[in-house]
Amino acid sequence: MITYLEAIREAQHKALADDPRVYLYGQDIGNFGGAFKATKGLAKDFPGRVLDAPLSEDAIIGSAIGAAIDGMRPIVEMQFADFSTCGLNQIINHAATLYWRTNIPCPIVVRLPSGGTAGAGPFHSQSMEALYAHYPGLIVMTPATVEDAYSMLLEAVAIDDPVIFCEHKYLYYHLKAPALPTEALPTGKARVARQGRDMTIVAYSAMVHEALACADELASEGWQIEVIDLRSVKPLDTDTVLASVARTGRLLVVGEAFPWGGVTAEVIARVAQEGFSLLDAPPVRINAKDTPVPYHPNLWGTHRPTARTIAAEARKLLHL
Amino acid sequence: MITYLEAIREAQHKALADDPRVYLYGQDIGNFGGAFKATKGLAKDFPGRVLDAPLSEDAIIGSAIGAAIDGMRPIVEMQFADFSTCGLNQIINHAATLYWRTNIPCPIVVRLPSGGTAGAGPFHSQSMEALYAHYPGLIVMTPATVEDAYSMLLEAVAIDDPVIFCEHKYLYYHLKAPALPTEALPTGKARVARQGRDMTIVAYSAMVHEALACADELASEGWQIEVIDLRSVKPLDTDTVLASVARTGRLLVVGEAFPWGGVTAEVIARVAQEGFSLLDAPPVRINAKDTPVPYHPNLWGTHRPTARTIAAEARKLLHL
Amino acid sequence: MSSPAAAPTSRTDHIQARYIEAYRWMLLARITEEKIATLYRGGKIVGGVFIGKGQEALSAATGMALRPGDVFAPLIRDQAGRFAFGESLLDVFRTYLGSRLGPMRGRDGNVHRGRPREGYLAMVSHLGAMVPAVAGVLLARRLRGESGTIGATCLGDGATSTGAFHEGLNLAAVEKLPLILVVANNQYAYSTPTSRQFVCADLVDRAAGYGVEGRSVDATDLAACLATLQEAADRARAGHGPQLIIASLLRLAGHGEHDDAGYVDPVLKKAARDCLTVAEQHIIGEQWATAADLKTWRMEVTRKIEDAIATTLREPPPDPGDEQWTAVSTPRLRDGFFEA
Amino acid sequence: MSSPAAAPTSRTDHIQARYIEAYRWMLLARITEEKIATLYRGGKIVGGVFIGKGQEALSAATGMALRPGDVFAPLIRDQAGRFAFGESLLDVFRTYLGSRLGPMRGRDGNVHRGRPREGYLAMVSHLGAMVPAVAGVLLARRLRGESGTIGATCLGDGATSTGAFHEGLNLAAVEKLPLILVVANNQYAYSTPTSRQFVCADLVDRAAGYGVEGRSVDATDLAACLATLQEAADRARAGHGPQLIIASLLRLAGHGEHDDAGYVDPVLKKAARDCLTVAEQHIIGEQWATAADLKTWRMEVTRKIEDAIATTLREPPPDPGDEQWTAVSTPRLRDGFFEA
Ligand SMILES: Cc1ncc(C[n+]2csc(CCOP(=O)(O)OP(=O)(O)O)c2C)c(N)n1
Ligand SMILES: Cc1ncc(C[n+]2csc(CCOP(=O)(O)OP(=O)(O)O)c2C)c(N)n1
Ligand SMILES: [Mg+2]
Ligand SMILES: [Mg+2]
Repeated sequence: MITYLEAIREAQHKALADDPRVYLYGQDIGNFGGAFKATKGLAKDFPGRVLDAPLSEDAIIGSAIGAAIDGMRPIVEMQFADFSTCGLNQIINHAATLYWRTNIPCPIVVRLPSGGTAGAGPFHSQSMEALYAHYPGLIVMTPATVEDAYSMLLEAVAIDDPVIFCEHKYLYYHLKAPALPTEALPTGKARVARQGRDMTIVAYSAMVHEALACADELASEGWQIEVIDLRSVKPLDTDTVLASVARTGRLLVVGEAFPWGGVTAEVIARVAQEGFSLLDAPPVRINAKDTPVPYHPNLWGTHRPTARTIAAEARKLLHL
Repeated sequence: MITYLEAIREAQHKALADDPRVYLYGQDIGNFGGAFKATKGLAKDFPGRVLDAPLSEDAIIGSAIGAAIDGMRPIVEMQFADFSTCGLNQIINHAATLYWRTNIPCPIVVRLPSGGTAGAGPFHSQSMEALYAHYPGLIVMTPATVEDAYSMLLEAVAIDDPVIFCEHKYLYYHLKAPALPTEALPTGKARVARQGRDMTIVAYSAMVHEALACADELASEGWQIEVIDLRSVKPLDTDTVLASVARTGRLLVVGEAFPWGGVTAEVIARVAQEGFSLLDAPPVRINAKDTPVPYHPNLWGTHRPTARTIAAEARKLLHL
Repeated sequence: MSSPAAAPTSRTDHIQARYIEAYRWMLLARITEEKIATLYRGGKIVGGVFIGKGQEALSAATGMALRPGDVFAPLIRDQAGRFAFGESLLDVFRTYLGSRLGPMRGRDGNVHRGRPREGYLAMVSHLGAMVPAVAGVLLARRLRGESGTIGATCLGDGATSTGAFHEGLNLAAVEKLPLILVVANNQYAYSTPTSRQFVCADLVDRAAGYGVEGRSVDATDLAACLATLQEAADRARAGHGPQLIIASLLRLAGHGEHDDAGYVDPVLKKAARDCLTVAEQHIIGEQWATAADLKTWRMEVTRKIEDAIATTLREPPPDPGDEQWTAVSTPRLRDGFFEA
Repeated sequence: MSSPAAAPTSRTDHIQARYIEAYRWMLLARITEEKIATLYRGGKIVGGVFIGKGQEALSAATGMALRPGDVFAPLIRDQAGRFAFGESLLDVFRTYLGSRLGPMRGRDGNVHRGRPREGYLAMVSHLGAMVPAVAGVLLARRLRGESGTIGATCLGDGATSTGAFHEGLNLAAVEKLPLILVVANNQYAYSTPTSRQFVCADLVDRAAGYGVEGRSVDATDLAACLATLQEAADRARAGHGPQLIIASLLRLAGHGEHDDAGYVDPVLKKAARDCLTVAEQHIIGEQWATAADLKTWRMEVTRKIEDAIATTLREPPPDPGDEQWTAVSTPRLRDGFFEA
């Protein structure tokens, strides 16, 4: 069995092995193998290509942009997604604008260990996909499965545009698959994670698993819930969502990020505008609460959406 | 006649005069009076309370937070909204979380000269309201009128929470009013800027004026368009929007920011969820295009929504 | 704030009293953190535990250089300084154990605690961020015409690489604020050795570049720490502007309790001194106390800690049901998210 | 890239040839920017105009210290260096006038231009941001085992206060990259005097804090600039790591052409030297050329500039209709926003 985290390491191993333009840069990612061990062993296998960076997020990203301009394919690790705020200027104003301004693409990958885990608190739990997806020029990936963690990271390296790779810390060890995939859906295509005809739940990253658990629970009550895994939130595969809503007539969108704006609002805005007539009931969204992510597990468990809270909303929606 | 820009200066003058806790901090805001002259004369009128800052957005905001903790009411000017990315970490991770974490509020005001003007290009034109509104703990104001520029800035200073004050550079000199207001709607309440019964256009900041111009144009074709000025995007006055949609059955939402996520998505998501049955047609949104803001006026004029492009969409929607 | 000591009768007495006081803060911190580590290993603490083992002398000296009314923004390895500045044992355990009665009410945890209204700022994780914040408090006082108070904040060698450190220290220098910036060069930032962090001959060489006063100190030598920090505090209070202190030591623990610090250079490890042991030897050598006294102090401290833990463990955890789920302090400005 | 000069027969000849070459880049820049300012006043340029008047010697010397294959990230006052590094007049005017045939195709304007694939990076406005970017290019070359090339970027006194400057220079120092960081201390950041920007005795004192080599130069003295920049380039190329150059001058224009610079201290103004005048006096004094020669050069340059302007003014502006409205280079990854 291979975990989500191991898949990320394996993808980086393969990228380093296959492409001499790839190098890894980030805090403690060298011999130490990274705060989460996502680069374990890579410094040894690829001497001189896995570099420990100073505690300088802005310079880390900025240097990766320069290297990309000079033909490299850097993969940058932020120790936690939350710290990317210190490198955000380079991401949104430099990397994201480069191709549009100069016609030169900026193939960097920024790995963001994202999302909440028990006890991690306000500064080690954030989901930043909405921030980055808002900005023109960035690709924002949010893999929910071991297979996607692997294949999408490889694709991220191959893509000429800057990719924000939101990997979910909660899935690192929890999620396991029998083997690495040999083929994959391309980025930009959502996946029907479970088929159903009574309602569509759209989710991404860790929330896909809450949605699937909710669907299980509702199945025992006789409901067939379709679950869509967006896989990437920019580009966002509106067509697959619309096709599902066309089948089910009901839409629930779940995200772990803060409620104002973000992925859930974007999905609902698209479906409301493009698929209004497909909806038999108001679209519903569930997000985290509108506070920083709490430290204590009691609070954290309530702050984020869970299978239970999703199911409660889903039942209401099914009865509308 | 008083301009939008003068109203901002007058509000700061009044805040300094009325409250000894207020001081101003930012680049070139002292004797020079600021890049846009929003603090002209204030250093002279309030010696020692209008301070030129070094070229350090992170430290500017960070120091304002410290001062606010110690009982002051700093008003910070970012030279352009775009440069607030360099102080964003302090805004979203420190100012925004302080009250929730420690029970101590953080009464800072960050003034963001926002939005596009001809020839300003990708780094002096951004609208950043969506970025900040996403984060719990911030109030995000987007005044569209001279009166609101004045009264909302005064309210921003009075509010105990951190306020992101998005003032629009395009309105600075263009917009004039006969006098400063003596009373005002409180922040959190949207304003019906024009009454109508055929369609609701929701807008904020400079786009209110494009929406009003569009409404004029459509009036000559016999349509009565209602225009809602959100005034603040967080909190967002869903009730006023819903009440309007209840009257008109049709919703068009206009924003100057990038299309993915943001205010227009948030408004549509709320109306779709809470007011689904009020809609007689799909809600429609119009945003800037999904590229950086272009430099050349030819491109810029097409990149942002205008009365003309809004009217084109509105006509389609009216005929649905 | 330093606990009140009897008025010293002579300079030597004063030095002795300060040393002993500092030692007791160090001891309290060391045992507190040992207990926290034990609780962590026992699964009683969710989230990370980061301790200041080896850094207590520097930290205690920092806390003791401050007076009531001063400002302190400690960092992750500053338990001793937090105590010296006045933090209660209950605040510590209530935060680590997530009691709803603690200052952070379970909303934030471990080292992210403070009482900002009492001049004790609550750090955010983003390293360097507290530097301009303390400067801002001091600026506020200058603007109000208040003088006499100073501020201190702490950083590691790694954090000197942040833009926030640079901007914050420079701003404080421009405003000539009474800020003490204590850099604990403990040789590693997590696993990263200083050679990957900076290549200046000595971090204290940075002082000149900001136009601030800089001094170096051996952080394993409590007497040196006390003298250096006191001098820095006096200079700051006297209007000489920011004081940059570069203190050297080796971190004697993992980055956090999850980390076995296997990457630490054995040569450094071998040469390392533990400031607490050094202080004990000094106290005994100077005959300021006997080995038996030290044992008694340790027992006293341990009992107090155990009491605080016992109290805290009986306290209720936060209840999501009566939590106010809002980050905005102004009720009328809370955004109306419909219930999910 | 420096224009090829005839092989010098002696060291003096070489110095003379370099000086004259630099002067001609300076002259080209000065007159180009005068024309741009005129176009601006005539309403032909939308957006800001920021010129390098007084800074041409430093900038030309920077551009000339670089060779083909090197990297250059100029800033707002670097027209002379841009020319010396190889920028064409057409690129300049096409950008300022928004021709669709220019390197920025009307998408970005004025000083925000470059040809990144040719080692000529296109600055973003956020000051300091180009420092780590140039470092990254140099790191890339190191990783590929390429040596011999160096990089340079420029900043003002104000930009030294950014976190990006600090992080970028420190990173370059840690990696010992061949980066030349030219700081033009022109006494003001927009209206802000250096006294509100830093309080170190001399900005060159920062070098020690990063462990890099630092040198100061009078930016109004072309010979000194050429020597200093050449030496820095040689040191960087020889593997001595980053070179911090602090150059002093007074900005002889407003921050931008909209700014009358009324805030500039009259004492500074009075003492200020114009590097172009100084260079002309030097050339005539050394009898390297006559006043008549200088006049001829000026006429030649002016004609070239006028030709470039005339050409550009005939070129089409960008057409929103055939603009590709996407910031993503990979067609299949363009997000499907329905047409508005
Ligand atoms: C801006 C930022 N980036 C990354 C981190 C993650 N992080 C937490 S502690 C740490 C190492 C800090 O090292 P140092 O400053 O030397 O302090 P020490 O732990 O040695 O006391 C890192 C990288 C952070 N907290 N903030
Ligand atoms: C991060 C950032 N903040 C603010 C600005 C706005 N700004 C543009 S130029 C300038 C002054 C720059 O001064 P200096 O670095 O001394 O360069 P000079 O203009 O004197 O050449 C400022 C504040 C900016 N470009 N970037
Ligand atoms: Mg350290
Ligand atoms: Mg300057």
